[in-house]
Amino acid sequence: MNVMEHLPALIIAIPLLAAFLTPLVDKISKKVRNAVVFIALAATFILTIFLVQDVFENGIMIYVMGASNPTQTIPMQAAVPIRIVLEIDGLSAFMALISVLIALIGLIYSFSHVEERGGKFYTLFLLMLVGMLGMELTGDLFNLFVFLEIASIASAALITYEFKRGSTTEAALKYIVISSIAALFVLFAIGLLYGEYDLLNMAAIAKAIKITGLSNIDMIALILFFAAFAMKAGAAPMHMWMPDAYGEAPGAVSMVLIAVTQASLYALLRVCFTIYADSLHVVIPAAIIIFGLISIFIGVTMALIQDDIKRLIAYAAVAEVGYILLAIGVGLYGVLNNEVELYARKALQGGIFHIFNDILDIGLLFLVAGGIIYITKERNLNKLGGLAHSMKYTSILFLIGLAAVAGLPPMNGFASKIMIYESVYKVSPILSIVAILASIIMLAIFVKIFHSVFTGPKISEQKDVPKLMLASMIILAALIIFFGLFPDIIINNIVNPAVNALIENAAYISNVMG
Amino acid sequence: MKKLAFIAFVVFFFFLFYSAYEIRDFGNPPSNVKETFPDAKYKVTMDDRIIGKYNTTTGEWEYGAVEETGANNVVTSVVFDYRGYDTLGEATVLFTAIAGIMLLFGREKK
Amino acid sequence: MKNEEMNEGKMTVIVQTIAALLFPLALIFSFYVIMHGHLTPGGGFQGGAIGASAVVLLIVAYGVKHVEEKMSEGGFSVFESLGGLIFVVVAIFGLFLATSFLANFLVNEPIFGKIPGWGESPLNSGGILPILNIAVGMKVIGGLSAVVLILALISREGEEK
Amino acid sequence: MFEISLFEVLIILLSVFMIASAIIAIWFKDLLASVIALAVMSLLLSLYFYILHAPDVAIAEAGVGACLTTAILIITIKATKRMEGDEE
Repeated sequence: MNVMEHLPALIIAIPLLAAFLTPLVDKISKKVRNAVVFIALAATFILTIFLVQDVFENGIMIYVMGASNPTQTIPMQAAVPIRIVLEIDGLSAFMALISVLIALIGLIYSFSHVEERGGKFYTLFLLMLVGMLGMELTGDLFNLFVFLEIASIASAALITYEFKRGSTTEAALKYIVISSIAALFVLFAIGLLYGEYDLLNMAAIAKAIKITGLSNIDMIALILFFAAFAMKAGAAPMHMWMPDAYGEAPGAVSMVLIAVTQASLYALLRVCFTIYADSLHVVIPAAIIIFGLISIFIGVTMALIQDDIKRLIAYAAVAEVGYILLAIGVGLYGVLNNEVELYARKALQGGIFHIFNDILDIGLLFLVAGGIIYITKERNLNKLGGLAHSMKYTSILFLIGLAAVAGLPPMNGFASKIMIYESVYKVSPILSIVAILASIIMLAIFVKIFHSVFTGPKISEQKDVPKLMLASMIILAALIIFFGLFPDIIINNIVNPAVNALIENAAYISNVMG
Repeated sequence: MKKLAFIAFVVFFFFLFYSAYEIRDFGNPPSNVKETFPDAKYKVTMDDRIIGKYNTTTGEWEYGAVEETGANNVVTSVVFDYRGYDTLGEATVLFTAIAGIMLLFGREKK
Repeated sequence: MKNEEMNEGKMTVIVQTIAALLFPLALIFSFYVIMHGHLTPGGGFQGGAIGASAVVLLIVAYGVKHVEEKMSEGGFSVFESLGGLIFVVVAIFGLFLATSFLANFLVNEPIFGKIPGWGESPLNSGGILPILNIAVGMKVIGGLSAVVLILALISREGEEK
Repeated sequence: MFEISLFEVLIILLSVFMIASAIIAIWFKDLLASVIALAVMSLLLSLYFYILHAPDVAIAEAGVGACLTTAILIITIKATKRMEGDEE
């Protein structure tokens, strides 16, 4: 038996097994439980690295669940795939790598302070990872829906972790209502496509749409998919759950929630670029660009007036999602107009790279904010001050995250934002100017936070954050600086395969349909 | 806000009715497999392949759920074998929801 | 006397007697639906729901405290986790013993692997399907009972305050 | 010229009753009555599934929709207020 062949199944099975095991082990000993969770996640991380390497070297990987030959997608005497097919191309591998990496860092952070009700916390944490990975690795629409549900419910439950503050429950309720509506839309759209083509496999549906042309039902399904996934990805008019959910969750959970949001973004990309592809109307990229602009605008302006530290960062996250959507919208517009080499490739590179940078930068800020709240038990910016005296490392790390989010040169934020500005300028200079202006306002906001939280006279004697917390933040900061100093390595080795997967959807289809 | 909700409701209702009108008749197999996949080797759809054929001369099932999974109830063979991974996912959805409720309401044993 | 009993969430003697009679019947029916999942309509989820409704019947008739003394929500939760573990472990066995994750590795093997012909329906057919059915059944019985029990407990605590 | 089979009559009747009980569930201010109406709808829905030759779904709907959901909702109502909008 060749383990490499079974990697996709193992990557999902191992955290799932650990999630079922955790409630049992929790009854025996807390230390054993933590060890089980950590070993499972570390094993998943290592396997994911092997998978990513394999996919980037040898192209798309196929795994058929339960078949006698896991690489044969279409069984005997049939015209279409019957079983569930996992299909991992460059984009899936890229997203899976992000998810597992962020979950591992979030787990190290959580070990430092999550004790009370820890068994359930780690179970849900693992299930959240399972949901994300399942969404990203699958090649089957209904399977995508199932794992979307797992990720949504697990995140909603984790948001309520500090339920003694009543506002967490409200945030979780908002999140679960939005998720349920989105899931309902997705299910309805899948039902329509299944009714139309008798197919659930994404590659097969893509081929069917390509051959028979876009019918009205396909259009309705597209609108529903688009609305649902844009809502879950936090595009601006439907962003109202984001500040609540990000703001009220514990620090590590906020960070992993970004990865969950981006799994929905991945689903949006998959639907737009792979399933509908050439039959898309130009309205869709235009809508994505407009959503992106509104997100940037709302995120930045609302962040100006917040005085809760985590809500402020959450609005910054809305703006970052706007940058990603802007770049991807421009890229999709270019791909539809056959102007790939002119600017679309660059825009997509910037957008995809920014997915990674967004999660690292905002994630670092969330972790630092979580640390501050853990130490001082205070969320209000006006009541915090002078923390640089006692929390030296934390303030340096916050400065790094701040510079990265604002897009200052040595950090990774700059590397991806400059690509976005450059490519967006070719479509319309106004878009580029708006994006740059927003970035400048963001810098002003974060300088304000740094000033009010870290500088000034010492208010009270505080310890620095626990060591494990610090370690997880340092890993993130190191990644940020590395990505900023050597962006070419990352773009050539990790981002480009994902961009190629987006642009060339024929390979995705032919790997399943032959 | 109420007007907006009403408009959203009307649009969604229109989607529901229009798609119910447009979609193929209930219970009919899709007739367009040949047009959809002109280059496919066999013209057998998902449903036909799962239900399979009973060969009266040899007394055995050919290429169907019963031959492949050994279960008489084809629905179960779809739910647990062909789409067993989805069932695992659904069971996990239930598990997740219950873990969430335990996190919210569960009391630590003293 | 009677009012006190009502306050504890208990029903009258008639209801209690009927519930005591119906509870084992409902459990047996649930077990039947789970075991015959691969032969007749039904399966793990449906049987599990019936089993959980049997537990709900007990909670309604005898009150939460009585049921909690017999089996706490932690016990149900362990039951549920065990069901999940069996499912995943069987699926991984498919990977190591046969060809792929969730592969039906017991078909054509001696114990469960019989393939039924036209019109016959032996219980020991279906490969891993009966095992998966039992796993899902355990999961659903445990999970749904735990939810109802925990909500009922919370609701009672609210009333006592 | 206008022939309707018994099957169609049954389906139309079931649909009418289901819609009626769904509207009742929204209409009532008494939450307990709403929940009961919802349970009736679930039961009719499970009958509908049975008529459409989906006994598996029918059993699941009867067990979960008509029994467990109702129980959970009634328990929740017991923990809160029974009437909609009646706060102190």
